[in-house]
Order: sequence, then C-alpha cells, then structure tokens
Amino acid sequence: MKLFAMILIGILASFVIWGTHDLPERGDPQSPANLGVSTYYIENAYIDSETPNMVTAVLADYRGFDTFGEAVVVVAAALSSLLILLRRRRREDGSEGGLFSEVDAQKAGPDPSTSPSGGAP
Amino acid sequence: MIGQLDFWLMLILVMFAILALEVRDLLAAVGVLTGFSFLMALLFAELGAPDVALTEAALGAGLTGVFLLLALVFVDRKSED
Amino acid sequence: MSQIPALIPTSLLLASLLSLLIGLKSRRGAHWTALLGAIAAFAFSLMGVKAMIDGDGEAIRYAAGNWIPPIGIEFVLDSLSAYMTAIITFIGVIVLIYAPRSLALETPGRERMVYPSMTLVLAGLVGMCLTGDVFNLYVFLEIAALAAYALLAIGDRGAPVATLRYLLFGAIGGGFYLLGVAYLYYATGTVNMADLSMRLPELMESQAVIVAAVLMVVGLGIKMALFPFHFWLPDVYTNAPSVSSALIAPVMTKVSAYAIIRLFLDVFPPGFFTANLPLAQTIGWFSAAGIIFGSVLAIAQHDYRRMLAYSSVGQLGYIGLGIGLANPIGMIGGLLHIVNHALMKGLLFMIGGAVRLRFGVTKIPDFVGVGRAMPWTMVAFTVGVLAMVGIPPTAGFFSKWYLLLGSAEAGAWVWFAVIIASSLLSAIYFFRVVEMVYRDPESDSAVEDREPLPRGEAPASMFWPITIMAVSIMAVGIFNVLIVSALLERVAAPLGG
Amino acid sequence: MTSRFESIFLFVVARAMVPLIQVFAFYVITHGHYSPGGGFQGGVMLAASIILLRISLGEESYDRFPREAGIVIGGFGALAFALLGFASMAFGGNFLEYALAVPGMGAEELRYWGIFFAEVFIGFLVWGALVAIYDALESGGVE
Amino acid sequence: MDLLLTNRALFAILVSAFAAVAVALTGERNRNLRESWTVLAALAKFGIVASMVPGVLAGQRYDVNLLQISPGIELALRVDPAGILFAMSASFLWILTSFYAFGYMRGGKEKKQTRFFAWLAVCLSATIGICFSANLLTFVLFYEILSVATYPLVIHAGSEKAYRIGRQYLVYAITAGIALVGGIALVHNAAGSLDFVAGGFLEAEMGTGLLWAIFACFFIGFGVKAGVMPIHSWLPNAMIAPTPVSALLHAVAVVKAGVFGFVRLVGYTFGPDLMGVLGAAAVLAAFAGATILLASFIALTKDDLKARLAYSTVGHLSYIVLGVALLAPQAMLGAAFHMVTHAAMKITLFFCAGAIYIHTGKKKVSQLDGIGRQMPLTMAAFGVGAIGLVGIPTIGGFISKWYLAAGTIDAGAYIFLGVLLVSGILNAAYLVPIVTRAFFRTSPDHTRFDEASALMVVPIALTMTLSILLGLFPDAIFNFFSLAEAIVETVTGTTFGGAT
Amino acid sequence: MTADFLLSRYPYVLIAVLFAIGLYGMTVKRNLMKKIIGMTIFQTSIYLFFIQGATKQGATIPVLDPELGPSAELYINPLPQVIVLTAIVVGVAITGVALSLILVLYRRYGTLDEVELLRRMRESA
Repeated sequence: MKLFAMILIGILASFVIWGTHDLPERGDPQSPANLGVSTYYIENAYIDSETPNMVTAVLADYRGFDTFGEAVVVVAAALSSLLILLRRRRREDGSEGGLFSEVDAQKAGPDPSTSPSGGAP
Repeated sequence: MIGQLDFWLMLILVMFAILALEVRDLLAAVGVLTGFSFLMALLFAELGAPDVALTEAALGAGLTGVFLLLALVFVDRKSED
Repeated sequence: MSQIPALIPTSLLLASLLSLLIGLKSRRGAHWTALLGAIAAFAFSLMGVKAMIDGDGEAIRYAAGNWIPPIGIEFVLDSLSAYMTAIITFIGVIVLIYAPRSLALETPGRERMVYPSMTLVLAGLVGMCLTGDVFNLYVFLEIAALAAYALLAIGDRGAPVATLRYLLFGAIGGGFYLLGVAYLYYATGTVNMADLSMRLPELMESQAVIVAAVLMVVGLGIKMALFPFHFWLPDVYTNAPSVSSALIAPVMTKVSAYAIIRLFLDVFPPGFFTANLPLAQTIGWFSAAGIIFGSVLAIAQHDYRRMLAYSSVGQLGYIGLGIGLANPIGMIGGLLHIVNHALMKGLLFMIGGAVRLRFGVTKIPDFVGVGRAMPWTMVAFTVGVLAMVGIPPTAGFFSKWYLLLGSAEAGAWVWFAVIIASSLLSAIYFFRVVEMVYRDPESDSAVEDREPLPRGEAPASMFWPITIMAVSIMAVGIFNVLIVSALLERVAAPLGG
Repeated sequence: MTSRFESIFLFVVARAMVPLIQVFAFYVITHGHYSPGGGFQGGVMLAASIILLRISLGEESYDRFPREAGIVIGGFGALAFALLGFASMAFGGNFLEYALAVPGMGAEELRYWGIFFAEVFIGFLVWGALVAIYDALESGGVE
Repeated sequence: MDLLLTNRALFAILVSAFAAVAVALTGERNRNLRESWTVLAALAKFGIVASMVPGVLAGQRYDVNLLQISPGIELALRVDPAGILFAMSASFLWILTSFYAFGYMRGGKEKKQTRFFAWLAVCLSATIGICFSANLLTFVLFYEILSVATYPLVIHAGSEKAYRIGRQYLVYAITAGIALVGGIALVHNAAGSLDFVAGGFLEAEMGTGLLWAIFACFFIGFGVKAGVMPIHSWLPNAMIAPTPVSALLHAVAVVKAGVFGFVRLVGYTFGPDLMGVLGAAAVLAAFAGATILLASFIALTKDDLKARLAYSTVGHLSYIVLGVALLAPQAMLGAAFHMVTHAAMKITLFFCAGAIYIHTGKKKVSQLDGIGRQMPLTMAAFGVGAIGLVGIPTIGGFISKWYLAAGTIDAGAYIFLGVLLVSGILNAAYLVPIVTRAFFRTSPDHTRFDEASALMVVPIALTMTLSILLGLFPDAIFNFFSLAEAIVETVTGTTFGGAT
Repeated sequence: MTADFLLSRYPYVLIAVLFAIGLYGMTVKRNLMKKIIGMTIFQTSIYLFFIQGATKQGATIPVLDPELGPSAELYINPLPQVIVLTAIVVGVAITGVALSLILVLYRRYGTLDEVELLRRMRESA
C-alpha cells in the first residue's frame, strides 16, 4: 500500500516535470504570461488608480473580487474553527451564554453543571 | 549567479521538507517547517515577489507555526512515523 | 437586469456575513437572515433562468469592477450556470427552512453558527457556477469547502475524523486544480475562461496544456468523489448531521462535476477531451466502475446514511457517464441527473433527519413500523426511492433514459449494460428499506420488544420541505422536456458538431 | 488562569513590543499602495500582536481584547468590504467598481481610495478572523 | 363536452387513479363509502371504454397527446382494436372482481383493506394505460407503474414468506422493466421513433445484431410478466396474494400486460414480416411451445389449488404468445380472442378457489372430495371454466383454440399443432379430476348445502356465463370477436369475411 | 537531451520533488499532524511554481519606479503574485480548520494515528 502510493506519487511527479517541457524558458520576456494581460497591469496600474504597487492595484482593484472571495475564506475559516471547537452553553434560566461560555465553564471547574452560575464570564 | 542561489535554496528547501516529515518529535517538525517557510519567503523575495515574501513570512512561517504549536499543547508530541 | 450574475453570489455572501454578526445576538435572527438571503438568491437565479429562456441562451457577461476581461474577473450567466444556480439555491432554501428543528437535536448550542456556514457553502457553490475565471473558481471552491468542513464536522462522534480525511483529500484536489491553473496560465498567459478558449486551440499538442487538463480534472474528480477518489465520502456522510448532509450531498459534488463539464465544453477546445486526450472516456469508465462499486457496497450497509453515501458514489457515476459519452443526448442525461440526484438525495437525507428527530434511529433494521408512524413522510420516501431506482414518471427515470439513448448512440454497450444493471442493484438496496418501513411492528421478531413508535409526522418546518421536494421530483420527471429544451439542449449542442 | 507560556522575559518584551507591532502593522496596511504590503500582511501583524498579548498576559488579555471581539471584527471587516462593493452598485456601476462609488470625484482618485479602504477592511478582517481562530484553538475545544 | 369525448382514453385511465385517492382518503372510517368509490370507478371506467368500441370498430382512433416526456416523444394515448380488446376485458372483469373482493376481504377479515383497494385501483389505471399507449415510452411508463403498484398487493399477507416473495417479484419486475427501457432506447436509436404502427416500424436494414438485441431486451421485458419459461417463477409464487388479486392481476391484468406487450412487439413494432425474416418468431414460438407443455406437466404435480391454477395460467399465456409468434392470421386471431376467453375462464376458476378457501379454509386439491355437494354452484362454475380451458365446444376456449390450431396448420408448423393437442389433454388431466372429485367422491365434511356469500357467488356465476356466451356467440358480447379480427386485419392486412 | 532538459529546468524538477514530498506526507504518513505538515509543503510547492514562473529577465519588482516609467519589460508580472497571495491565505485558512478538527478528534479518541482512528470510528458507527 505504502509502496503503491509512493510509486503513484513518483509517476505523478514525473508527469508534472514532463509537462514543463512546453512551458516557456525561465525568465523569457516573450512568454505568453509576460505578454498577456500582465502588460496591461504594468502599464496602467498607476494611470488607473495612482497606485505604484502593481500587486496592490491588481489585488484590490482589477481582481478585487478574488480578494473579496479570499476575505470571505478567512472569515469562513474563523467561523469554521469556532463552529467546530465551541458550543454555547444554555444557562439554567434558558438564556444562552456567549461564544466561549462553555470554555470558561470547563476551565472554571471539573463539573460545571453543578455550579449555579454556569458559564457566566 | 542568481540562478545558483535559488538552486541551493531549493535544495535546502527539499532537505527541510524531508526533515520536517521524518522527524519523530512533532515540536521539532514544526520548528523545521517554520524554517522551511522562512526559507521559502526568502526565495520568494529573491525571485522578485516582495509582497508574497512578506505574506509567506507572516502567515506561512509566523501564524501557521503559532497555530501548529498551539495545537501541540493539546495533542501528543510524539509521532510513530 | 444585467446585475444578476453578480447579485446571486453576493447576496448570499452578504447574507452569510450578516447572519454571522446577527447570530452573535440572536439565533432566530441568524436563521431568518440566512433564509432571506437564500430566497433572494433563488429569486435572482429564477430571473437568470428566465433571462436565458427569453434571450434564447444568450449569455449575460458581467465584469466585476467593470474591468473588461481578461483584465478583471468576469461572471458568465449562461444556460448551464443558470440551471446550476437555480438548483443550488432551491436546495439551499429548502434545507434552510428544514434546518432549525433538526439542528436543535443534532448539534445543540451550535445552531447560530451553522446558518452562516450553510449560506457560505451556497455562496461558494453558486460562485463556482457563475465565475468565468479559472482562478476565481478555485477561491469559491475553497469557500464552499471550508464552510462545508465545519458543517460536516459537528455531527456524531466520528465526524471530525471523517471530515479531516475529507479536508486532506480536498486539499489535494484543490492543490491539483491550482497547479493545473498554473500550467494553463504559463502556457497561455491568461486565466479567463473565454480568453483561454480562444488561445488553447493553437496549443492542443502542448505538453503543458495536457498536464494542466489532467491535473485540473483529477483535482476536481477528487472533490467530486469520482470513483476511485470516493473513499472519503461514505464516512463523511455517515457521521455528519442530517442538515449538513441534506445540503452538501445534493449539490457539493455536483458542482465539481459541473466544473469539469465547464472545462470540457467551454474552456478546452472541442475534441481536446475526447480525441487528443481521452479524458472524457476515462471519466466515463471510472464512472461506470463507480456505479457498480457504489451500488454493490450500498447493498451491504446497515446504516441508512452510509447506504445513501454509497448510493451517492454510484449516482455520481451517472453524471460522469454523461461526460464520458460526449454526445448531446448523453450529456443531457448527465446534466439532468444533476437536478434529479440533488432532489432525490436531498429528500432522502431530510427524511433520515426527520426519522432521527422523531425516533432517534439511523439503522435500517430499526426502521420497522416507521411507515405507520409517519405515513405521509414515508410516501415522500417512497417517491424518492422510486426516483432513485428510476421508475417512471419520476425524475430518475428520464436521466437514465437519456443516458441509455446516449450510450446506444455512442455504441458504448458496456456502459449501456452498467446503467441497466445499476437500476436493478439500486432497486435491491432501496426496496429493502421500503419493505422495512412498511412492515408490521407487531409481527416482526426483530423489534418485538420495542415500544410501539408514537404516531405523528415531523414538525411542519420539516414536513413541508420534504413534501415540496417529493412533489418536485415528480414534477421534474413529468416536465423534464421543459428543462431539456429550454436549457440543456443548448448546453450540450456544441458536442453535436 | 495564567498563561501557558508564562515567563518574565516574555512578559516584559511582549508588553513593549505590542504597541510597536501595531503601529508598524497600520503602516503596512495603509502603505500598501507604495511598497510591498497591504491588508493581509498588516492584518496578520495585528493578529500577531494580539496573540503576543494573549501569550504574555494570559487571562488579563481577555479584558483588553475579549474573545468574542475576534469574530466581530472579522465579520464587520468583511461586511464593510462587501458594502464597499455594493456601494458602486447603488450608483449603477458593477460590483466593486470603485470609480462609481461616490459621484462627482475623479475615477483615478476614487480608485485610489477604493483600494485604500479595501486594504483597511481586509486588514481588520484578517486581524479579527485570525485572532478568532487562535482563540478557538487556544480553548482546546469543548466536549 | 367535446373535450370530454375526445379525451375519453385519458379519463378511462384517470378515473381509477382518482378512485384510489378517494379510497385512501376515506379509509376505514366508512367502509361502505370506500367500497362505493371502487364500484363507481369500475362502472365509469367500463362505461368509458365501452363507449369507444363502436368507433374503433368503425375504424376511428381516439388520440390524446398530453405533453412531451422526452424530446420528440409525447406521452400519447391512442385507442386501437388491440388496446380496446384488452381494456374491455380488464375493465369489465374489474367490476365483477370488485364485488367479489368485497365479499372475500370481509369474509376473510383481512387487514389493511384500504391499502388493498387503493392499490388495486392504481393497478387498473396502469393496465388501461398500457392498453391505450400510443408509443413505447408511454407503454413502459405504465408498465413500470403496474409493476410497482402490484408489489403492495403481493406482500399483502405481511408474513415473512410474503416479503420474500415480494422481493423476488420486485427483482423480476424491475429487471423486466429496465430491460424493456434498454430495448426501447435501442429502438429509438435505430428507428428514431417509438410510435406503434400496425405492421411494425422497424426495418431489416437496421442490422441483424441490433434487431436481435432489441428482441432479447423485449423478450425479457415482456416474458417475465407473461410468465414465459424460464423466467416465470415469480408468477406461481405470487399466488400468495389474496385471491381477488390473483384473479384479476394474475389472470387478467398483470400477466396479460406482458402478453399484450408481445402483441405490440410482434404486431406493432417489429411487424410480422420482419419477425419472420429475422427468425425471432421461431424462437419466440419455441419458447412458448415449451412453456405450454412444461407448465402443464408441472400443474399436474401441484396439490395446492391456486398453484395448479397458476401453472395453468403460465401455460395458457403461452398459447397467446404462441399464436402471436406463429404469424399466421388465423393463429393471431385465435391468440387475440384467447386473451378474452382465457381471462373469463381463468377468473372463474380463481374466484371459485377463493370462495372455497374463504368458506371452508381448504386450499389443497386433495381436500376437495365431495365439496360439489356443499357448494354446487361454485363447483359447477369451476367445471365450466375447466372444460373451457380444455377446449370443449360451446365454451369460449374452444373457439380460440380452434383458430390457434388452424393457424398452426396455415403456418405449416405441425409440431405446434401437436403441442396444442397434447396440452389440451394435459389440461383435462389436471383440471377435470378436480371437478369429478368434487362431485363424485364423498366426504363426511361436505354434506350440507352451504354456498359462499352472494357477493362472491354472483360474480362467479356472471363470469361463468360470460365464458359460455363467448363460446356460443363470440361476437355478441361487446363485439370481442370483431375486435380480434380488426387487430389481425390492421396488423397483417388479411381480411376475414365477417364474423363467424 | 534529458540532461540538458534537467539542467535548464532544474527549478521545475525541484518543485516537483517538493510537490511529491508534500503528497507523500499527506498520503503515506499516518500521524495527522504530519499530514498537515505535508499539506503545507504541498501547497507551498505550488506557490513556488507560480512565483518562479513569473520571473522575467532584466525586470524588477512590480512597484512602479517613477524614474523608469511604466514599461512592460521592466517589471515582473504581478498577476501570479496576486494569485499566490490569495492562495497563501486560503492555505492558512485550511490549516486552521484542520487543526481545529485535530483538537476535537484528539479529545474524543486520544490518538492521532489515522489507521487507528478510522478503525475506532467505524467500530462505533
């Protein structure tokens, strides 16, 4: 099994190397990537938005939606971590504590259910 | 000249990567991984991508390392393989 | 009007962010915000579908930030993406209506963070369908995936283990896709789909493009759970909460399949996936193997959700077969199966959740007597099963029918036989459950000592979504030609040339 | 509860470092137009400063930066970014079309400020979200 | 009004579907109301079907096109002689079966009667749908509905054995259905059309291999339902269902749907000429002939009355298949007419078996000594049915067998003439002893005169009368014979000189 | 030929090696932390592929130098850098979620061995 996986990975790596055969030479200024849309970014970033740092201009303006999606990814990761790791405690009066109430309660004592104040911060 | 620099950097990166995976102590592995990320940031900077280098140093080396260390507080440090 | 392509994902994204913030204060507020966002997105999707029908399939192109592609990112609403977004948002609305009661039972104390996650999953999937940029697709893929990991991980005891495996394989899939994008970018100098499709015909022989295509398809194949990359899937669905399965099983894997179809039809030049590089055929063969494999393993399962998961492995194969056939009618079958399977799987997982809520059972042998206790829910269940097996006039029959026509046309007799055999296999494992459901609890030795199940349907917030899904299955089956002629024929037309 | 990584040295250094890091982080965020850096990098630094605070101060840090604050800042940052995108839609432009966000100003200037605000919002949301992840991990999970 | 008249075929299908819903909604609360829904629907359905007979005989076709269910293929209904012949016999016998079923179910105090009557009505809808389908896709749609709707009736007893048999039934039925769908896909691929055309629409140019593949798919698809050996074994097992189900479904509706499928296959899809050229007809005839003989022998060995009748059904269904497969006009006429006469006679026999079981609890042939004295009417009807199946003149079975035999001679297939004669003797050997045993042996149990309830006896008497009338005046009852002739005329182009 | 190819393409070869090492860590290693370390290496190799492909002979970093002016051949292509920036953030987000999952499952099962975890999960199901 282990051997099989390693052989498979080896084949894949060779395949990936094989594919670079038709890629342009390293650093070639005439490569498609360097002639394509990138020239527009380089030549117009300052004209369009008065921003010398082209990476910032592309990041936040030309491809702003990518960045917005990326921002959402970060929030999604935070949300996912909270969702996976935390649970809200229900207090005995039926109301709910804060996000970390259960954590606080666990740290407060070994058996939080006996303490009447529950997970109050 | 520059080409030689990135050749050696990449070779070291490969060694770091192998080391990070083969060390049995996870704390050491995380340390090696952080080193790997810093070298990678260096390589990015050398290849003309300062923005990416900064990000890789801050996120890849810094925060990922912190998160991994934090996780190691809770889980077993030893690895079987 | 022309804002529709952007409004569908952004309304969902906005709703999820609002729902997240409101959810810190009010659980109900989080639910309503998410639901309203989904309803808005569904309404926009319907407007998109209508625009496609009125405009005779003319794609609506939308440049984010008004940067003309390939400078900026482009959204493309065409027949295929309108179709997909309508399905995704419909399932989203239904599951969001269904969710609260089931979540309160299965994930207590976490509900308010579930709603924004559910909306994020929808937003990511919708974004994947609408975007006209291969890298933007990756970003949306990961949005959907990250939110989905959390939703799946909060289930039963084993859920985190299963989800972590899913995450790792998802990361491999995503990484492959990203590497494919890199090859494509360096071979062509662009990441815009329309631009790529103009530049790629000159590069049909390029090794870099071949590697790019293989990497992207394999990456998406892992995400799609295409056989033999399906191994993460059964454990995930077995342990996940019903709501998560009901949301994710119907749409998530299909959208990856959609992405493959999009690459196949619109990005790579015609014939690239079939003549130059037999990728489509390979997908077809793996799908055929997956259909048999999934169906056979589903027979052996005792857990309802696990059985559905293996059935998903098999059913996804139909979509793969549609790709593999690479002729219009077969592709129509595959595409039609996306909506069919979304409805059927959503329905069956929702019913599983309703039964679990009422009686706490998930094992098939414990289902004895449920038919008497929840008669109408079980009618819906029977409809779902009939659709799964492919009994007319339910939706499931017609996708199989088109696939059969397609494989007859292509002369793919092995696949023809596989489709026929799989219907029989799915009949075996699904009717087993139907039989259990309708058995008399008194005369059954296995559950004699159990208390009789109390009579009564699931709460209205769960019952009506289930009913709507069951009715939709029938409606899609009977009126499938409307969908086919209005949207799908246009999508598959390029294959006819 | 005291910090898991308690030590006097860390305590002193951290207290001195945190404001410096934060100032530098704001510089990185706002100066993204002219030099490498921007919202992501600056946001990470801000998050790092808070994490340093957490490590050095332990329990006390929760008074200065409550645990719920992470996700709130992150959520509002992302929301503000989304609203920035919608702002131009309100004036008939496309999503994230900064040039139309405020009528009556030059397109280049508007794009400049659009990028600026986008970077700031990104900085805030990365800050908040990463702190939230840290706090979630630090709690070790509940059962 | 015009709308109602032109869409009669559709209403004939829908009326019992509505009845099923009404029955389900009424439930156990009001049994008489529930039963009256069934009766009303049965009468209405029969009325609607019968009202179309004159038109059909005059050459009119009632077309209903509902909506497209696949590009270029409509959910279309068309009333033609073959369809209406089958629809007439099914809907007429449903009326009688309904009454009989009330008596049977109440007499036997069966459980889940609502479910039973509702699914029975659904089955009838599907059967009529099969009759009136204008193309293969519509046909298969109703065919599958029929398969599924029969399942709850098969497992009605709720015992472990019933579930096992139900599973077997489903496997057979689903296999048949999906094979059929596969065959239809092949047809669509070859011909581009699925509409039934009298005389067939497939061409020999489409390739022998493909045509044989299509034939194989259809053979499995229809053969399962029609009980052609070796894929018949679900049928005798399915007799575990309540007797009205066995009677109506396993003598009239379900199995005849399979046979009817063969009629559509030979007459309206392949066409007799192509069947002959291809050689498929010979294969079909061989299977049918073998089934006739084997089923008769097996029937001889069965002591259980319903099992014996079931094997008799297997044999007699193959008479029809054989008649169709011989391709001779006379044989086809006999086959078509045998669909009606066999239905009438076999339903009589099943009714009698059910009446005996409900009334005395006896299921086995060996227990029936002297029962003719206790239930003379029932056993007299049984006798009529039995000798009818053997082929004694004055009873319907004679006429159909006569034409079948004439057809074998026309076709020059003398071996099948032999088969028919041998099986006639075997029929006598396994059916007549039951009658003689009932009347001429004595048993201490059966001395009193004590018939089953009128709800059961009256239908028995009516079906018996029908069997006899079909023999005496083949065309007097609803023009069955003319319809059969019309089928043969449209399919083969042969004309008969008026009714016999 | 092959030697020339390797010499001129050595960065690709080394990236492919990194890629393979990462994949090896993710699939063959049994410890889940090791898998995550492998995932980081795997993702980083892809970033490196992007960045090193973007190099341009005689060009400088993509920040406009007012003295040079916006001439396309003078600056490195900014697009791959933007893509990698986005991808790095996505990668860290995935790592964070993965670590959350590890904490939860370690609490429940007390081990990080994948085979053992799968066995126990399927037993309890």
